[in-house]
Amino acid sequence: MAFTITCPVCGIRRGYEFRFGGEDKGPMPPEESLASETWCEYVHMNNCIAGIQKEWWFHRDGCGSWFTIYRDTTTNQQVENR
Amino acid sequence: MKRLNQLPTFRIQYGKELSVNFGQKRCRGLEGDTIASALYANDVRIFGRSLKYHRPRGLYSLDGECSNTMMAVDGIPNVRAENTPAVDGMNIKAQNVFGKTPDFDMMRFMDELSWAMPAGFYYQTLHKPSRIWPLAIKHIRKAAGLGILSPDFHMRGKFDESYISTDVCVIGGGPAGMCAALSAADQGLRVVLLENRPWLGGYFEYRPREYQKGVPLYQRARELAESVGHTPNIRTFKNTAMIGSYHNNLITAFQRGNKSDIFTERYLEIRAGSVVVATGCIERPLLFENNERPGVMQIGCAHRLARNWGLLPGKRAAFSVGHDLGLEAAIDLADLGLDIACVADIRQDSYDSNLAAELEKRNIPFLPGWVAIRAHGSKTVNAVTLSSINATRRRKLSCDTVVASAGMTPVTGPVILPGGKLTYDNHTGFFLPATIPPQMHVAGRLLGLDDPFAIETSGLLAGLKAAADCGKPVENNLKEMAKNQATLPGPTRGTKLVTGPVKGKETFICFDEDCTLKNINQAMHRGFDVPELIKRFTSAGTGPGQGGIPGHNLPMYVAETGESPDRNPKPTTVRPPLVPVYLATYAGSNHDMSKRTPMHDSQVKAGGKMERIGVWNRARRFSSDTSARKEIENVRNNVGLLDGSTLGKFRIFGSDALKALQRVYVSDMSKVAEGKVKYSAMCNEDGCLMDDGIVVKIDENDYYMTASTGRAGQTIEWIRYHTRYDGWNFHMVNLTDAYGVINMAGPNARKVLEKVTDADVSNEAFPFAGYREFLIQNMPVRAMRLGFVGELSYELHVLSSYMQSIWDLLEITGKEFGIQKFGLEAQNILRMEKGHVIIGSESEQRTTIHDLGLGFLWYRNKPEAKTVGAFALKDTEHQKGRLKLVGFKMKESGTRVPKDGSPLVDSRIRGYVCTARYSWALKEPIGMALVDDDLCGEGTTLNIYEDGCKGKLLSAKVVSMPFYDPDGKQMRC
Amino acid sequence: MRLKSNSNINGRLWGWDPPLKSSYDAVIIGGGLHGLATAYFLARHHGMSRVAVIEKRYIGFGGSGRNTAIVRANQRTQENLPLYKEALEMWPVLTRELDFNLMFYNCGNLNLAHSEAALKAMRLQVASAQIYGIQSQLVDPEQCKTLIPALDISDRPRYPIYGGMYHPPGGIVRHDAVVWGLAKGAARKGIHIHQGTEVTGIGVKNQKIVSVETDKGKINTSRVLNAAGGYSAALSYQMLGIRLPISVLTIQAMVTQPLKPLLNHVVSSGAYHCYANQTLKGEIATGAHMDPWPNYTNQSTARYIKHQAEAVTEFLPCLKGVKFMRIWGGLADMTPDMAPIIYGNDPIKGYYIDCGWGYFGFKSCLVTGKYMAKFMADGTCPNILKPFTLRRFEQHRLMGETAAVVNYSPDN
Amino acid sequence: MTINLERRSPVKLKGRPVKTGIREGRQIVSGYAGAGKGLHIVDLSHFSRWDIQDKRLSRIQPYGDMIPEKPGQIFMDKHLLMGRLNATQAVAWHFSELKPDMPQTQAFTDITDAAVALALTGPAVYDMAEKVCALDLADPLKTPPFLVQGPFSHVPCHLWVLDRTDSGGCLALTCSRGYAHDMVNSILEAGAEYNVTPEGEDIFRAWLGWGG
Repeated sequence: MAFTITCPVCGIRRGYEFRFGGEDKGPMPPEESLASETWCEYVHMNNCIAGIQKEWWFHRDGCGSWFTIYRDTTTNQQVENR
Repeated sequence: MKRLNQLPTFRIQYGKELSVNFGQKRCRGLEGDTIASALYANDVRIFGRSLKYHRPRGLYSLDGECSNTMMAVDGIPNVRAENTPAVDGMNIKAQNVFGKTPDFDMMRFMDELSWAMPAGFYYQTLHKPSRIWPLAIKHIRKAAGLGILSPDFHMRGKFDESYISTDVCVIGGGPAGMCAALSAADQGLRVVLLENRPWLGGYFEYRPREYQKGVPLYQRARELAESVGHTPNIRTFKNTAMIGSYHNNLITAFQRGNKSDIFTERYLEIRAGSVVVATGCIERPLLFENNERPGVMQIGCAHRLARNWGLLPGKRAAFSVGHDLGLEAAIDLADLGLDIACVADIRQDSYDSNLAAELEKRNIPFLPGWVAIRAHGSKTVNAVTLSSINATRRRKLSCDTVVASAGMTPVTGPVILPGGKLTYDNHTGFFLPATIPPQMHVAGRLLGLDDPFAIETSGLLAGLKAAADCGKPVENNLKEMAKNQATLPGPTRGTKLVTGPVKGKETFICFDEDCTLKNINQAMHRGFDVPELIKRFTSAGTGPGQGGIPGHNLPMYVAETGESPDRNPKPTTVRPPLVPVYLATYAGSNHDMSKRTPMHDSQVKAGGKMERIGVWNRARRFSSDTSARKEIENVRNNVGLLDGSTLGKFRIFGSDALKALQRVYVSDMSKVAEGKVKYSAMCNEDGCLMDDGIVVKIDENDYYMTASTGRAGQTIEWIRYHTRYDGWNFHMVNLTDAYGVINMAGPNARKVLEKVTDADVSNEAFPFAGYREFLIQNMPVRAMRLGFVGELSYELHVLSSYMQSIWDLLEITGKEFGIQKFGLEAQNILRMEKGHVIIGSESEQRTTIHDLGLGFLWYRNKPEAKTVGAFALKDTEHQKGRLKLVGFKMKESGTRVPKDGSPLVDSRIRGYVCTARYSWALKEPIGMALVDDDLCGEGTTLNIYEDGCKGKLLSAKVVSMPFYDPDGKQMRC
Repeated sequence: MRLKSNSNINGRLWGWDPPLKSSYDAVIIGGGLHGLATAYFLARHHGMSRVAVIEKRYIGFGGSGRNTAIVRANQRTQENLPLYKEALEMWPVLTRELDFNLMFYNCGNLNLAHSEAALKAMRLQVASAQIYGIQSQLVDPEQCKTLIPALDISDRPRYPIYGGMYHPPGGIVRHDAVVWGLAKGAARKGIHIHQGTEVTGIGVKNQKIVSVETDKGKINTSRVLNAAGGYSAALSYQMLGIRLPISVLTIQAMVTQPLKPLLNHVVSSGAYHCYANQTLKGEIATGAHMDPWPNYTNQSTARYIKHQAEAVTEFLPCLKGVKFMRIWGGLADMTPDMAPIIYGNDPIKGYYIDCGWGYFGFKSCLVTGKYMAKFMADGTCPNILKPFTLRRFEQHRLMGETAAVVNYSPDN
Repeated sequence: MTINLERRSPVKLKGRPVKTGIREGRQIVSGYAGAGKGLHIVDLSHFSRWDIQDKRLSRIQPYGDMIPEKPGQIFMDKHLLMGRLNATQAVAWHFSELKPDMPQTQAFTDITDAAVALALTGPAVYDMAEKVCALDLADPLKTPPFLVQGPFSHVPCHLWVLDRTDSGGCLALTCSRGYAHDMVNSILEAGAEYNVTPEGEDIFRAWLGWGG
């Protein structure tokens, strides 16, 4: 499959120019209130949605920005939004 | 055999002769011949032997759906003779033959044993008793496989690649494809047209049938090809097989080079705004007993043999067909001189009555409602038995050729691969695209069209649709064209018959895997009731031709037998590549991109043994002595020079630069002072060591930092990732390649430096851990005093363009002080003597900085920064049961150095040696190991198990680190 | 020619489609190798045959039918070694037990090292295997060449060969045969295999499993095994809200046209990220690379068939003269430390997890099925499976199965 | 002790230089003997380049020239190219013979030595590029000059599409300096069928109308 991503700076590019940066989980919760379990939920656990998810990508071979997109994991296609 | 007189459809050139060697036989051919046509002209009928039963196999389709004509050509196995041009002097061999020629194969008795090999027989036999299985494997391996590839085979030729962007990509250079290309190009778009054959024209190209008054189809094909050739915005790729199609209109293909091309084969990746699939049809094989005996061939094969290559397929032919093309071919071949015994047609009616009349005019018996049920002849066909479909009547006719074809089957791979779905269409009997991926259109014969005008119009229409995808305002043209199309004949009603009244024991549904109807029945009896599973169980459709032969018939047959829970025929999966492709072609240019430091050439010249370290090439050592003793001792005694240019170097600045540093480094980066270097580490969320390096404050909110060689490529990405929610104002510049790094280390280092700079580099003016900027001659240098190798050392960061010159200057200047180059191996031992860690060598993915004894770097009182890894560092600070890094020496003197990677054992594995070397400074072996934390106390015995030691363990004891100069006097002096 | 429907029910390998009962002692989600093996051993060793295997497609549709069937026992850590050792010993045993030839082809595996660092890593692996009584040895480049004459051991390749790790007991197994053999064995013992059946929900009461809902009806049960392969993490989160440290990636493999014997061993290379072996049919099977982002498609990509050709012809240059014939993809459920997650009864009693196998699901299926069955029958985790606990991630105790950082997340 | 501190380009082109000179310690080739009529490869690594980064780039006006507004745009004036990379970053490239002084504000970093810089000029530039680069540099909807950040022969590059005609054009590219050797090789290999030959910087200047 030929996966493409629309980079906010560079436009539509081949997926291989980018690095996947994980599901979007929001900023790291404050350390003081963290238990090991909640830390682990944030750091290691994934929703693994078979469907549309919001996620981070890095334009490694291009402009070097991190950004989020929505992607349908069942088709591996970027989609407009949820 | 004699060729026909010149025809306008010929692809051969009389007068231009060539010859190829077929085994011992020398075969004469003509320019334009394929290997198969050249051999056929020399009366070769058996091209090879089948996989399992060693049945003779011959020319069948000319389109490459089966492995019948796969031969070894000049040492390359599995070359399809039927579409490979003959080249003068080629050496050709038949495959899977045990004997001198494929006419006599010593394994032909296998055919008589087919009863012993029911579908899936491997699974159900050969394991009882269990000792026979290993023996069976040997025989299975020997019998399996077709071609022979020598382990030292060298593929000749040039293979490269091209990445093409276009607006419209048209797959198939037949009439529909050409029309689509022309209509899209007419809109001013960039068009790419792909055609597998060496010429355009497809289904029209060889046929003399009238297109318009006075214009035969082949002439029309040439007219269209000429228009295409004259259209500058159409790039036509002939000899180009489309092999893959993917989401977002990525099409892959490969082109076979002509004599004038610089490439043998070229891999193509085409990204198009819109795709038109006009791949047409291949023929659906007719299934009957011995339906693959040499002499049995499809309509197009027989017809094109005569029309393109001037070869009549035989002397006397019987036809058993299910499509008007068969009738047309019979008429034309009869006119060209072939004796036609009869034409049986599956169809009772719905054939073209004009064609039937033409047959009658030529006294050719026409038998509607009849079908072939058996070909006779042990090596090649000598007769055929025909039967009425209802099995009430039979006839046996002698003939040397059976032209057999059940109908047509569309080539839909390009639509299915990117996610198109097929459904069975009752009118055409085809699996037709029900859903087509976005920006993809289909045209021509694959829709079931046969009328020339309808085909061309469908192409024009698809071209306009593609133009619309590319944003062209073509609504009106589209409407008009659709109106035109509606006035023309639609899809032809297709035949559905898979097989006449046959038993099926010798009826081959898949040639490549020698799979018969009987085998399919056996699989269904075992409970494999969907085509996809039957395919797996019987191997049908998994051979070199993939689904080409059984792809249509298998699901039809399964649905017909009623064994399947689902009565709707379901096509089996199609997978890329749609045409088999050399690995050489896929590999293409295979550019190897790696990085060289500014010192590369001179390091190589000096005898540097270069190694690939990540993306870089680096010198491991400068002599054949793997211990690098001289280099090491010279650093300890005099002074050495190391090329450290691969070190990552970055500028980070802006009002929030410090915040970013606080986030990613574990230390308190607010303590970075001007004129000083600060060493720190980066961890991941698990507190594990990811990188270490130094940070220097150049100015307010302006820092210079280093990263290890392996991490430099990801440093900016990492820092931006961990600040991505913050919106902080800071900027980074990757200066890794801008500066070369010279590590000048050894007791004489200062003496050398003093001579090349006017700056005060005394220990007082430039102490350990200091950072200075000064000039060497006129050149600015960033200098740091670091202690990685444990001696007085200066790390000089110089502009890359100057590096070679400055290095040369240091070498010339340092000559009197014994200066010499050193490489990575020497550095590895020198740093180990100091107990310094190399990431990946002394650490694993799960090793925290606590485990490495680097916990002191962590500053815990900056929670506002959310230091990456801080939580885990807190959690693991006193955690038990972790692997910790320790230093060790051998218990008894004289013990040799244990090998890197050797485990430490008692009743179980307790850790392993990370690095161990003989220390020339300490005159004994030393090492670093990761061990269970209960073993890390000084003096603890470590038992080292070496690969192949047969239980004889080496004994070591834990000692404190650093091994060399524990007080650090050498590097601070 | 027409076959009569249901003409030969006794000849069928795994019986007829059984009716879905309203209650089973255990429900296994996923008709792949791990699910079928667990079902088989539940019946064989623990007398539990009131067990349903629920499969959305057909058995072996997922990773079970899409792997390249390499088996070996030379893992890196002592937590893994005993498990894989036993796994390797089970192929001939099960062939006999199931009376179905799993076609274990004991050709041995050669793993190439292309750097000093790789040799060091192999030394640990080889010695660890030897300590656990598993045959494994280091070999030099010339010995590599003797084992695989097609190897290029010159300085030409971008990553020259420094040596290798030879593991004679390994080999390949016919993966479809294992699926069908286990299904046959399980069905003969009364296990119900429900193909074309989709799990739509899992019922929980008081932190205990009570039922499984399917599109064909509801099943009351107190035990559920999540052995859904690539879909296990999605299923766990969607149906029970339990998230797993898994990323689902598509792994691809491909085969060439069949050749007469050329490779007599499985050969693999870490630096090129590539393995190659010759199947009993004569095809050269190769693969290993994956697109480094999660997705649930089984589609292959243009990039990786090309990559694979580039990689494999670097160390086996003669393969330039053979043609790729077929490429396919399957899902791999990858964990951050490349070791599986085997867990149960926490936080929901009766909920068992067997997933996260990544590359290793095929070679481990029989032995995991055996111990997983014991786990489900007894309710307590057998020692051999304990290291694979889900809790290791919050305890900062990743397993050391891969020394290197797994490269599909930004955390490398 | 002193020696002549020569500055070296990362690029070594095979060919006989006919017009050479020394500029800031560097040997500069203005022309090569036997440079054909076909495609030319030119070493531009010695021309000075600055990285410019600031939260509000618009306030930075080196030499009064406006930095182009949108990523991918190029400002082109006599002996100066400025390309916009993203919201906060731009590159300036000077082709004047004497190196200008870089403004001493924090926004500027001299990155001349960080990259190898090459120009490809003449016929078939974009046909050659197609063989190593999957980006659509010949997109008729984009009018040169424009700047693309993306992979060229697998290496992340800044691709300066400066000119494009029916018969060819002028493409300049920069990538990490360490890749110089392999990048040049890859271009020479891909360009062989278009008779690529080394040329001096004059041809690049001529192409952009900057004179010799």
